[in-house]
Amino acid sequence: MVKRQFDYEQRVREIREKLEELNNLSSSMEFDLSREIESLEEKIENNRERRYQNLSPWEKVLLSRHPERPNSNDYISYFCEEWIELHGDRHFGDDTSVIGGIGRFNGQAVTILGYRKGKDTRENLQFNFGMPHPEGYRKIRRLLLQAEKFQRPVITLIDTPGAYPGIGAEERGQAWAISQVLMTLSALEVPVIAVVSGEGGSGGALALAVADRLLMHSNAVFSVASPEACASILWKDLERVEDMARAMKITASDLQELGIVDEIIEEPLGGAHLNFPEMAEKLKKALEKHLEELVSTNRRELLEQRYQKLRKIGEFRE
Amino acid sequence: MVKRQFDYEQRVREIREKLEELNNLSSSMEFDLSREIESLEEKIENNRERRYQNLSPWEKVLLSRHPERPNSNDYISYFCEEWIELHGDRHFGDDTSVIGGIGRFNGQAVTILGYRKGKDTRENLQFNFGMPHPEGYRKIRRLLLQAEKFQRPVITLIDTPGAYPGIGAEERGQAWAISQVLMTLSALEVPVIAVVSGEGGSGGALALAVADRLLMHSNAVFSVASPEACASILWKDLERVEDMARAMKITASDLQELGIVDEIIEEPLGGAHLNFPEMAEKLKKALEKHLEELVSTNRRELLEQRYQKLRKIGEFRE
Amino acid sequence: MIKNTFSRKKYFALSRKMESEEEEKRVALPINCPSCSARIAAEALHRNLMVCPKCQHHFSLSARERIDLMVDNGSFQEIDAALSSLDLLDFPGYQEKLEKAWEVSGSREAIITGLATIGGHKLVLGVMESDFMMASMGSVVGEKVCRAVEQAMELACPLLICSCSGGARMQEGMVALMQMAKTSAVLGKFNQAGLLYISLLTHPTTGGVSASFASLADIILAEPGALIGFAGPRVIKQTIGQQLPAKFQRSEFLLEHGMIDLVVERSQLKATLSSLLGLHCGHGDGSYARKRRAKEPSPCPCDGG
Amino acid sequence: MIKNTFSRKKYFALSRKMESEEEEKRVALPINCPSCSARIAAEALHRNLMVCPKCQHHFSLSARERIDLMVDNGSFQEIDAALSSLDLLDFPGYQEKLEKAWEVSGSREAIITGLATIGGHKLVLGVMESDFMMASMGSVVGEKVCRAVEQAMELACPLLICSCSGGARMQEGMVALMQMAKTSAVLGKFNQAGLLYISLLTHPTTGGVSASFASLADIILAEPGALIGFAGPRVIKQTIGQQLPAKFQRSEFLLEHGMIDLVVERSQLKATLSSLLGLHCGHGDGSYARKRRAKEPSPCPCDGG
Ligand SMILES: [Zn+2]
Ligand SMILES: [Zn+2]
Repeated sequence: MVKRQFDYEQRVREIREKLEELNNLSSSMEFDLSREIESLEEKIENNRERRYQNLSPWEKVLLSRHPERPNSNDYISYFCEEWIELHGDRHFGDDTSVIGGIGRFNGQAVTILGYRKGKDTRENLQFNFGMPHPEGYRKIRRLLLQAEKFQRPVITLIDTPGAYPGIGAEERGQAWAISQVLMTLSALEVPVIAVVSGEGGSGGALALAVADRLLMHSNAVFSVASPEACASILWKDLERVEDMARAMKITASDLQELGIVDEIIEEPLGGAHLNFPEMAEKLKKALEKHLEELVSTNRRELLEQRYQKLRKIGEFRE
Repeated sequence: MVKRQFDYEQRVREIREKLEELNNLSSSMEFDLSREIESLEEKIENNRERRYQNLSPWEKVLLSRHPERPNSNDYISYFCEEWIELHGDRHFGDDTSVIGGIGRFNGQAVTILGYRKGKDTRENLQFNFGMPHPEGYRKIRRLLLQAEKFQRPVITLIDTPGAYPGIGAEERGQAWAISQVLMTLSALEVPVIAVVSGEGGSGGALALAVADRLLMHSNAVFSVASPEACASILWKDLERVEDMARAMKITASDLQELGIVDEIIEEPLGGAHLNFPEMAEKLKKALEKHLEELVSTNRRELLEQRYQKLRKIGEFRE
Repeated sequence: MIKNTFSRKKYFALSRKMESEEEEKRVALPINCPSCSARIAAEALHRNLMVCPKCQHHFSLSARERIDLMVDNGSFQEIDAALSSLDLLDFPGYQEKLEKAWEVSGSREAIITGLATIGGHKLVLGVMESDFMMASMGSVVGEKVCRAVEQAMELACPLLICSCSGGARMQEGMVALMQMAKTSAVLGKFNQAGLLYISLLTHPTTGGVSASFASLADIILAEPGALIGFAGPRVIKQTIGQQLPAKFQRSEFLLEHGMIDLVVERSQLKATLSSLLGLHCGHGDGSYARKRRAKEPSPCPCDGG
Repeated sequence: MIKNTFSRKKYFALSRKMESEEEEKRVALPINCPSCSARIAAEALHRNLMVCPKCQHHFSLSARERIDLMVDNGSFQEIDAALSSLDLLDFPGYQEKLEKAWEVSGSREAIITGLATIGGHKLVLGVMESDFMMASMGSVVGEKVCRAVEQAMELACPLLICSCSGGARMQEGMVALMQMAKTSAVLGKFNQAGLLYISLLTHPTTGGVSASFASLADIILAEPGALIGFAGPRVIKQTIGQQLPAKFQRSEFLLEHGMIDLVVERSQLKATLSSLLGLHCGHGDGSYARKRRAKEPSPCPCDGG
């Protein structure tokens, strides 16, 4: 049976509860088990560390989709002393699965754009599970061009299952909207830093990943299509999704090796959601460092480097 | 009673039919009435000429809305040896009340954009009575930017009651779409010639009238709002629409005096629809002349002239 | 053109002292909220920035009231105050209407423009005056908007226009309509110059103003519940022969349909503007915009003042 | 990724002589139209450019067939023919699939690129090969598209790409997905250079190809009835749990929704392309484009050849 959710922490919690009960019982009966319990605690912690160092790609998929995983709203609130969300594509609608606006990051005005997942059913419905319609991509493009006009660096946050596959989305040109963002970002005349903070699903996620630097959380994934889709299309066997997740090379370390990801942001033990302040602070430091580098690069050089970075991707025989 | 359609020609036709009947009767009865009839014919023709030289503004409104009046399709077919219509706004839909494409005009590639009215009920429904939705204005803007990219001069044909006042049109940002066209045209880096060939109704018509040269058919009208709307809003009296049409200064000669129209294209006796080839040929000659002038103007000067022309419009006390 | 949407009583300037006993008495009369029918003491309404404390209905403000509400105290310097309309078409009754508007509104035209600071940030400001012929746009409104834009370009500072308008002024015919093109052209230059333009849409903004300078901004704000659109709701209802959806053409509806950036309550307006201006003026250390400016000198206008 | 939409028999090159008896025999067999079920003699179908004479169903063409159909006789010169895929992720089964595709399609990859003339107009051409792994985009497709764009920039001539694709090639993982960004970037440069790019969408064009180079053209044409979209219809049906509208995601539907310029029947394709190229090459006397070129010399590529 393939695991469909990441329940390791749940089981750790259960064991700890049992230990607690044991401890209570033993103290009421005047045994002293504290040394044994301490040693057990240590074992558990060691096991946890080993466990998280050896997560399988599929487990990372599950972790990246964890319902408690910090979302774009969380990071933006942590990063920005000042933040004004801006809305709308000026054509059709305001897509709530995309958040965009201007913030003050470390004293500097930046444009931040991100896909936005919810954390409970209500939020998930409100944000359409983080799956944009064309108007989301058009809001992105509008705010990118505005960032360029006002010479604001851009930070993007990527965490989406992908673009929404629906009738309206196709009617209103999902493919057209995504391609325009790709082209706009490839030549945008300000620094762009992209962060894959959770699930990077397919072309719909890629739209925000064309950047001078691509950072990635250590448990995040980024894939050409979901492992489920690939397993059922290529192997006609959804049960082999774990193998597929491995074969597709979708983890941060795989993608760093492939030259796609520039830096991995190490998550706290157990994942980003177990210690959000630590996670956010690490990411903030990394963003500061890259921003400083990019801001001091001259514009022509910046664009040429981004272009060459994109132009070189791919391997073939000639 | 205010006249609601231009029926003068109808009445001339009826008189001529009577004359014809008279002629037939008299010849069968062997009277010779040919001299009298000839003289009557002459009188009719003289009356027609006087009549058309003295059309009231409201009669011109009616003439400009004549169901047989040549539409953009007619002019484009007459002008272009080669023509490819292009469709769509790349966002939402293809608005059939706007025609746009690339044609070869006098050997030269040009972009032509026009509002499009139908000539019968079926066509009127098909083209939404020449009243664009936002997607029409967005198609216009797309094709304008394309004309600029490929350095093609632009010719526009204006004949519309105005932008469509409907729910969808407002939902999708009619005001936004029109304002974008105004701004784009004001700085478009190619020559632009606009022609008011029929009804120029309000801001929805204005979108195609921002140009280096504004030509206008002698019986066309161009107004801030329809005389009907103005009469009922300002005077609460729809019956005074004839006076309103006069007060509003909406005819080609009024607008030439106000410095808004650059050249009047004289229509054949009875209106453009009574002799389309003559009308089209006259317009073509005028377009050729202006195009030649504008094409040989250097680009900076062209833009500066257009800007100053717009910037100066208005009269006030300081 | 929208009719009757402007029908409101005149209240009083928010920061000016009452000058006569008569005015004091008028102020004292309670006011009925047109939205929830609550009777509100004038003082309470005043303290609440002319927003109904019960239902948050935003009462219309005169241009002067709005300026007082938004800008730093005493910072407003009017420009082009003398510009005034002519009856250029010899249009029946226009001269009389103008004279009445001068009297009723206390303004020379349907827009007031000038320089001011908001939260310390220098800017050029235009505020439309609903009491002046339903803030319709004729030659003077077009010209004053253009001059305000040019002034902002000269000072290299942001531009803020608060719109409300029934559309182009019919009594000036096509010359009024062409102000749409004229203001759009000058805003095209402003945009090219890389400067910030914020548009605030207030109740109601329709017709030629909505389809020209009011919607050509980098950032578009709207007051809650404002009617905003190209065609007026009555015309639409007549044309399509059916009821309009609830909240149709209101600020919140437009936000949902992607046309505006934010709906801002009046109590938050100054703070929001101040924050937006600050985020665009590059005072922060390490700002990319500032870095670039250091190399290509073009100092931030707020540095001096 | 779209499955099974590519299932078609191989027909024959439109302008090449049949080389063996076996091929002659195969050609002679009548073919069932998948749309109207009519039995059509292979010869008749061939004469009709692989379009069903009864219902106008456009049969898929191989890349070579399409090139023969569109370009001036004998004008095609292939470039980058040797570029060939690597199993860069060590992905189970990919090497075997590639080997099979080489055999089945007779091509080294899912796109053929080269120089040609159409109606005398020089251009760079890319045609995707549906028989090669459902014309999915991996490193080689991305690279060949980029090189074709660069070639067209070097020659300052127009670019035409005929797309059909199931999307990014899963077996190359993220490297395949990134080809969307790579091709979009190089087309950004092409657009900046002011050159003409025409995209022809054929059945089916979906996924990563539709959301990158295929929709970034100045002019977008489509063959009748072609399935075009980002998400595949099966995925959409699964997600929303309801039937899809008739003609959903077909060329005619997209035309109505404003996404493409024209639906062009195969019989009109060459004439339409030729006309579009002519209207963009500025050969006519008095052309504004030509006038400008005379001052800023950058001769029309067709002048020489
Ligand atoms: Zn109230
Ligand atoms: Zn058939």
